Amino acid sequence: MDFTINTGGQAGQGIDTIGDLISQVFVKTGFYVHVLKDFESRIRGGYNSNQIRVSDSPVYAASDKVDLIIAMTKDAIVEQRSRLTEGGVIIFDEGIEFDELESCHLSTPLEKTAKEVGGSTRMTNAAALGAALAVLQFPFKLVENALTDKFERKGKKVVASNVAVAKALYDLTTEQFSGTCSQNLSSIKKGPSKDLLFINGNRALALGAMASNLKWISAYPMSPSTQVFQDIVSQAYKLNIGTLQAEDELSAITMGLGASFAGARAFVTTSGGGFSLMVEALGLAAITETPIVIYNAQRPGPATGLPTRTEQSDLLFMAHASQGEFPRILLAPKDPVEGFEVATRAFNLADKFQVPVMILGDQYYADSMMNIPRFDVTGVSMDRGLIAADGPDPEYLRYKLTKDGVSPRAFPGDAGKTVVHSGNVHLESGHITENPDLRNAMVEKLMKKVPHILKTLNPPTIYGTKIADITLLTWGSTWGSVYEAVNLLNAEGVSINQLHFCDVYPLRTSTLKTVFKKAKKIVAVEQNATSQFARLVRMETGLGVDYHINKYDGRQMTARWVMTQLKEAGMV
Amino acid sequence: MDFTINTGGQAGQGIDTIGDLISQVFVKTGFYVHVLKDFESRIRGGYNSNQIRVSDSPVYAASDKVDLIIAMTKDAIVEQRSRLTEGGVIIFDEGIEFDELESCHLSTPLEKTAKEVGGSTRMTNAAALGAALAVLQFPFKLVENALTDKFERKGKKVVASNVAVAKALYDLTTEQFSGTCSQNLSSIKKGPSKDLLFINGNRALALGAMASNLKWISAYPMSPSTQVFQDIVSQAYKLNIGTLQAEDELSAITMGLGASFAGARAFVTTSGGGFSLMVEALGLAAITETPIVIYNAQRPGPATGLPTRTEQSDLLFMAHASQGEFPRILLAPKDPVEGFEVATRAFNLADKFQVPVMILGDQYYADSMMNIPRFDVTGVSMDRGLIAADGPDPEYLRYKLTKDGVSPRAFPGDAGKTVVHSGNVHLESGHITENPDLRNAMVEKLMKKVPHILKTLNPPTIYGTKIADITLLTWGSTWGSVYEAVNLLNAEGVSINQLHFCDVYPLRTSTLKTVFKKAKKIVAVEQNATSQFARLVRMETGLGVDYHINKYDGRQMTARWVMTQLKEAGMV
Amino acid sequence: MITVEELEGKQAITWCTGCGNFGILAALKKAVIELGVPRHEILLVSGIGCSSKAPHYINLNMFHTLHGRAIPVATGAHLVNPDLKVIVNTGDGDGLGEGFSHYIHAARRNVNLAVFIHNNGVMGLTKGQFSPAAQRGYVSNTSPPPPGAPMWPINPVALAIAGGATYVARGFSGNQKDLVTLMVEAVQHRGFAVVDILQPCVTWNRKLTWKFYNERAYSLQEEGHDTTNKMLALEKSFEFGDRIPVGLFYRSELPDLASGLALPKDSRLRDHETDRALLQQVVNDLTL
Amino acid sequence: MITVEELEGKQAITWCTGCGNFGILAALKKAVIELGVPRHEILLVSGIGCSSKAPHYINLNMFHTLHGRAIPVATGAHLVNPDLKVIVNTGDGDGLGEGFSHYIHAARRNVNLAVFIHNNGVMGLTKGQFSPAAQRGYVSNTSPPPPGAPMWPINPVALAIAGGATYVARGFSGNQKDLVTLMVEAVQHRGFAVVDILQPCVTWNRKLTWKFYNERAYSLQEEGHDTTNKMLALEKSFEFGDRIPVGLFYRSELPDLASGLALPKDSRLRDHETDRALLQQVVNDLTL
Ligand SMILES: Cc1ncc(C[n+]2csc(CCOP(=O)(O)OP(=O)(O)O)c2C)c(N)n1
Ligand SMILES: Cc1ncc(C[n+]2csc(CCOP(=O)(O)OP(=O)(O)O)c2C)c(N)n1
Ligand code: SF4
Ligand code: SF4
Ligand SMILES: [Mg+2]
Ligand SMILES: [Mg+2]
Repeated sequence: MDFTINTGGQAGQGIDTIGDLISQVFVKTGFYVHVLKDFESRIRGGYNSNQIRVSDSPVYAASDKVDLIIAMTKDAIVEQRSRLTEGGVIIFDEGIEFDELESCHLSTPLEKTAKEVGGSTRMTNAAALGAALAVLQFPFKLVENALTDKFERKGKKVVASNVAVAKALYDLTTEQFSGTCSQNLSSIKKGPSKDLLFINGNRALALGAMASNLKWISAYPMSPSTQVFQDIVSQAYKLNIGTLQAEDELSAITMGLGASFAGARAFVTTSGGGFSLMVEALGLAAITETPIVIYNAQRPGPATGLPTRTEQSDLLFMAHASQGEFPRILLAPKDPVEGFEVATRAFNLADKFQVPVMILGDQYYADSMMNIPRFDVTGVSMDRGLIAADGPDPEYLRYKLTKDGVSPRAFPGDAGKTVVHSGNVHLESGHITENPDLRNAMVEKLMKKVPHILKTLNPPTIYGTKIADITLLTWGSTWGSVYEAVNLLNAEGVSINQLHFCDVYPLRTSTLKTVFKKAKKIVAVEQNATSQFARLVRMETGLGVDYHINKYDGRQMTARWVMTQLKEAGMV
Repeated sequence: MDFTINTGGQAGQGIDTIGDLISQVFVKTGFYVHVLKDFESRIRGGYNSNQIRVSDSPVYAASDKVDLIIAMTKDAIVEQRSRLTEGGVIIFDEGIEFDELESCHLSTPLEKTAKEVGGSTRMTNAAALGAALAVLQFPFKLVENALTDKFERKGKKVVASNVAVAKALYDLTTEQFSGTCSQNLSSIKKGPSKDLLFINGNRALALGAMASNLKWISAYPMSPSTQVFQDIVSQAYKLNIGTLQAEDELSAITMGLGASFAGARAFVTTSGGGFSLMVEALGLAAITETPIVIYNAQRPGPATGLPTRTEQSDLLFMAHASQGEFPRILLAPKDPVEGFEVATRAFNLADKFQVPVMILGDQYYADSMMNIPRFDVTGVSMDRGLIAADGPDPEYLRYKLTKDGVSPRAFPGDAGKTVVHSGNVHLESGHITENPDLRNAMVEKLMKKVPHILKTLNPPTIYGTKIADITLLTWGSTWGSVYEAVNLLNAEGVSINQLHFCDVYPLRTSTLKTVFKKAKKIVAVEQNATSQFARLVRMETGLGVDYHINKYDGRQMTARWVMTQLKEAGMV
Repeated sequence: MITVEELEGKQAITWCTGCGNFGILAALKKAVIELGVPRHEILLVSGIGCSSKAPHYINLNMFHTLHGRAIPVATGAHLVNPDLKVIVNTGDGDGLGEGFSHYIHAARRNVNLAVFIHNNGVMGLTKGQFSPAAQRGYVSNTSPPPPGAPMWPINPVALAIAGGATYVARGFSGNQKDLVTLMVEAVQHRGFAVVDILQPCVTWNRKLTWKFYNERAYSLQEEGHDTTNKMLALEKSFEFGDRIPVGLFYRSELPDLASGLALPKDSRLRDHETDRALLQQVVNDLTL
Repeated sequence: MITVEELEGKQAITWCTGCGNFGILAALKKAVIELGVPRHEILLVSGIGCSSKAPHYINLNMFHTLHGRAIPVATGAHLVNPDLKVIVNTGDGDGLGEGFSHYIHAARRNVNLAVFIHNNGVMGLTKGQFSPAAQRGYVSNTSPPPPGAPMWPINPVALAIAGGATYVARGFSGNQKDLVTLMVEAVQHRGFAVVDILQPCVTWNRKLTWKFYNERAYSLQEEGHDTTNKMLALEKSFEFGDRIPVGLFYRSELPDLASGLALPKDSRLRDHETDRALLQQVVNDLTL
């Protein structure tokens, strides 16, 4: 079983609420659910949708087919109709003027019932839920449970009204709907799986950061990153975390550096435009060896671009950002599971090597949701790296030259030590120097860290057979779609596998070199226009790929889209 | 004849004035002169020097030997002594406590004479000049001319006093100096060569920009770029140029974009840290297709680094700066001659392709001086690119989709047209769209420009024989040292040449590929730690170099240094 | 004269129903008509935010720039073509947060711009976080209770006056007539002119509502406020409680920035050609 | 108590002979001694400029950051360890130009910092260009005559008061005694404290000289100025001619930023460990 529901309408019509309710019903009955959020950069109106894919086996990406459309506006029909599968159904409010009715269409009084039965058009969500689940012949009890969970906090009355509205539509639909949906879930058996988190990439990062004993976050709101900051702010009082909305990104990151300098693990979150404003401070972090973790939830650029859409187009920028030369680490989690793990690694790496660590997400990674195993935060281990021994040390040198380039940290406030940081080239003490030999020594100090970093980073993963005729090269959030494409193609008998990177910079190259040697064709699949990762690979290894697949319209690629590209190119 | 004078002392002691005076004397007598400026990031004190290399054939770089040291402080002796050639001379004020006197040392009353004869210690410069030229047995008349030129504006009395001071020291030295300098210029023959400019890279850029009808510059001071802004400001009233010192670099570049949008050729000048702050606006220039020329006078980073030193370490940063993907042009002039030409090309390229054009200089390029043929500004041609036809056009589309991606520009204020720029993804009209097909079209519009740009850019130049065993790969300001090294090695019978790039991005690759194929060994020589240009080459072509020579102590490499590196590596 | 039809925006409005931006847009259209200058001589420059979308909804030259950078972009355009009437549409997040430094530096330079702050006390477009102009204690996603926003709001009127702006006013989206007047005056004023516009955000801001302002706003002009008295203007600028003054706080006449730059006297930089012969002389003077 | 010897800087001073920064450094040393807190509990944070080198010349914890960013770096450090006395050394280019926005936002947040502006009216380290605090008409390499600097100077005192700072003073490098007092008070004050310090730059600034200030500076306190009156303080802040007021302009007591954040009550963020069991509950609550 693998089917997709799309619920669409205007921003402000509660599309997310319907999406949440429907998702919850399926998550709670033990299905695997993947939700894609598609919305415009506006607060009300326009066309937004939630695409909910449900399956009895794990799903890792969005679909490009829809089995059930729940439309709150005409746009929501028009935009999705071409994707409707045979046997698919469209449910929409009777208020929508839409003349081309077909048997699979269900025009029904969502708003009217909400008002009449529930007393408020705000319950149109519940009505839509009732109608949808009736079409799917899903037991009503489950609808009731979902509504109870969702509205419990608002009191029994709210729950009751919502259930009543849903029931009314459920019954009405059961009675009236003449078509049959391709999906019939009347005999659903799965039990509740209490232990799955239903979560998006942003939230996974926030939890990972908090599990890593993050004690400071300063940020300036920017889609699609803002939720990470908001999630942490919402727990700040419970967990005692310093959080501050800064006046701009220049301030956000430099506050973070001050916080880190003073001893706290610090995090700043932003998107590409905000990261652009952080570039100078990135260099300050580097030369002062102040650990910092930066999250860039990428979106299509340049400049304001498409604020609520997705792209992987800041990789080379982040790998080279800021004047001068210094080590840095770039990690690009493939999904929320990896996001949590990446966050915890990021803070450890930053402290261990005293370098900036950057996490590259994107709007798809950030906003799309899936159910995954519950995180165990108590199991997260913390490595604060080299800390100077306690006690007075009048000779303490913040930038002591060591074999591996890492010097013991002390913090201002440590009794008996004076801690000196400077963004100028400095002596071991931290004070300014212009001496050429010391300049050389300090450059080499920074660069020495790279081989150690490389050893600590994870190698890429090969998905599918170790050796295949075609290897798809991927990184970050496109993993899911490509992974599914590989599986589907394997099922078709194609010899194809996937070489996927989470740890993208500095680049571990040995697996890569082996795979490049063995595969007949390497195809880079990226959600950008210029194949940035393939370019990075060539910069690092001289190895080129044979073919490029690029998507840059701001909408995440699907498995079918990837397959179509490969087929059209005659690759498979 | 090829000899070098080093005049050193504290900042504020008029080291630059002595340097200027000495250089002038030689320039005026028709010699080729190259001056290297070496100074600390402070206003008074410390140790600064001018290294003046004089030759009867053209010189393109600094030397690492010194024939005559004029020291105003003890540091100025200590710092240079190891470079003194056999037969070299050190002149210093008798006030300096220095015990290890040798016959080549001339301790003489510079300050005292200045005060007694000229009435002010400020004339110590003239005294030093007199002493130096006496050691070189240079006709005194020439000293007199130089002082007259320099102080003419301050009145006859000042000239006379300076001449008197110089004469006193000249005579005293002629009388007292027991050593003999390796250089004897008593029978100098060269006539005055009135038509040479004695100029540094910054000034060449300023002149090139003004010759290109630059009408707007906004900048925020930052070493080593500031002179370009100051030079243009100093001519603003004469030439009617809009100039404004902004409150920061974010403002400087966005003012420039406003100016360009309104129809003026606009320029912004900065160094790496300031460029970091301009990164977001670079993307705005790109997506709104607003032409802009940006100069980054590089210095060693990261962060504040070494503010008054040199490095070529912002190349990959600038090639990838800002979120998203877009075309841009990077030009790195090798010297003031090329700097003037690059400036004029930069403005034409920016207008023609409606893209940001960036000029990469560095402190060495910016500050070091040489005499070069006089610029002919009247010969500079201006190409403002595609401009919309005059007259009303209510249907005017700023971003009309065209075959080559370039759309006709109009400016706000043009009667009968409405001009709409937006940093969001836009329609042809300039208004916002989130439509995926239009997004694709607009990305492709930008990317289409690249092949046309590439055709317009200059290919690299091969210096030396077309084919050689060893090819040194260089870009920008390291040209001169490497060029001289190649010549010297050729003279030693080594088969070596130089493949040099001024137009560094996008990268023209055909010559490069040929050379890489033919040479036995390719050696990248760069003034940075990570061989950024070699990395860029590998990213673009997959071709790697065989050996890397890197200097990153903030001091420009010399020909001898390059040769030593090659020899130590067993390459030659 | 420009007609309302000519100003009809080329883009469908994306604001929420009931948003205070509609009143500002309506007033802007009226002001543009009242100004009586040709349509092509007006330029709107905006940053990023709900407010900064305004230029798309009125058919005029426009540059929708980056978050916080409208003022410097406007400055560059103005100086290159001083014939343009340059208007900045900015939000409180945009102009008083991300771009605040530019605001004060433009004020002290007395750049001839009219800056309209769509002040709704929130970052609307990013979903309602507290903005620099949010009241202390304001509850939002990034300022949860307790204590809500743990800081005082920025005061754009007081800071503009202290910064050197030469026309400083407050308007209210709900008071069209006065708002139009202030807009027209601000554009006509030679120098840096600010209109801080109270603009209810009906979606996010439950405090600074239509009702809130309707109950509190009063006209400075009706109370005979002396707009030439800087100290009085400053005093009034701190009044923001049961009574909120609206109208012109302060105005003075001082040289603007353009008058201190090397702009051509008889033409505009955009059309000016550098005299190459003069420049050649500069070059020649550099030869020794 | 800290001794002068302990404060002896580890780096040779690079300022020009006669520079006003010497007086500020001397006063800072005295103030630090007078404060009577352990040496390791003091932190100096600076931007970039001649002035911003000051922390290298006194033996204390320090962070020499980027041009314009001293205040946010200081803010982060302070909130993570509120036991530190955090002092910012900034120049007028650094703090009032590149970093001006942070200045006002820190003021309205009432961050518990002491900000010392080494105000010399020029950008010293980059060779004397006019700075935001330069007087109108000031001649420099980037403001040649006529007309010199074509804009009015920024007023850090007026803007700090209008911005919400709770301790706003002006000191003079030439008046050690009062400067030390103001510094000590600024550090001890809980909230955002500013001391705008008149600092002659003997190399570049031929207008704002020792003589200029010696002839004009007078003490507010000696004239019995009421430091609780905001309007009076503002009025005084605009006085900058034949007479230049020095001393404390304005002081008030208001909650500082730290008191409004979720900082641990009994420890400092730097030492605090998140209760993982509590966090696990947050995670568990997310399971359905
Ligand atoms: C550099 C940068 N940072 C953050 C953002 C995200 N962003 C877009 S609009 C906005 C806030 C807008 O607030 P305001 O100016 O008050 O406008 P409003 O929507 O309230 O009218 C922010 C933070 C951005 N676009 N660019
Ligand atoms: C981003 C950036 N822009 C410009 C500079 C160059 N810069 C260094 S110091 C300085 C001005 C300093 O002026 P001020 O703060 O007044 O310090 P002063 O030297 O006068 O004490 C500038 C512009 C820089 N370091 N970083
Ligand atoms: S979110 Fe607020 S400011 Fe934005 S359009 Fe809606 S009501 Fe207006
Ligand atoms: S340049 Fe001015 S501010 Fe800088 S050290 Fe010298 S006198 Fe002081
Ligand atoms: Mg707002
Ligand atoms: Mg200064």
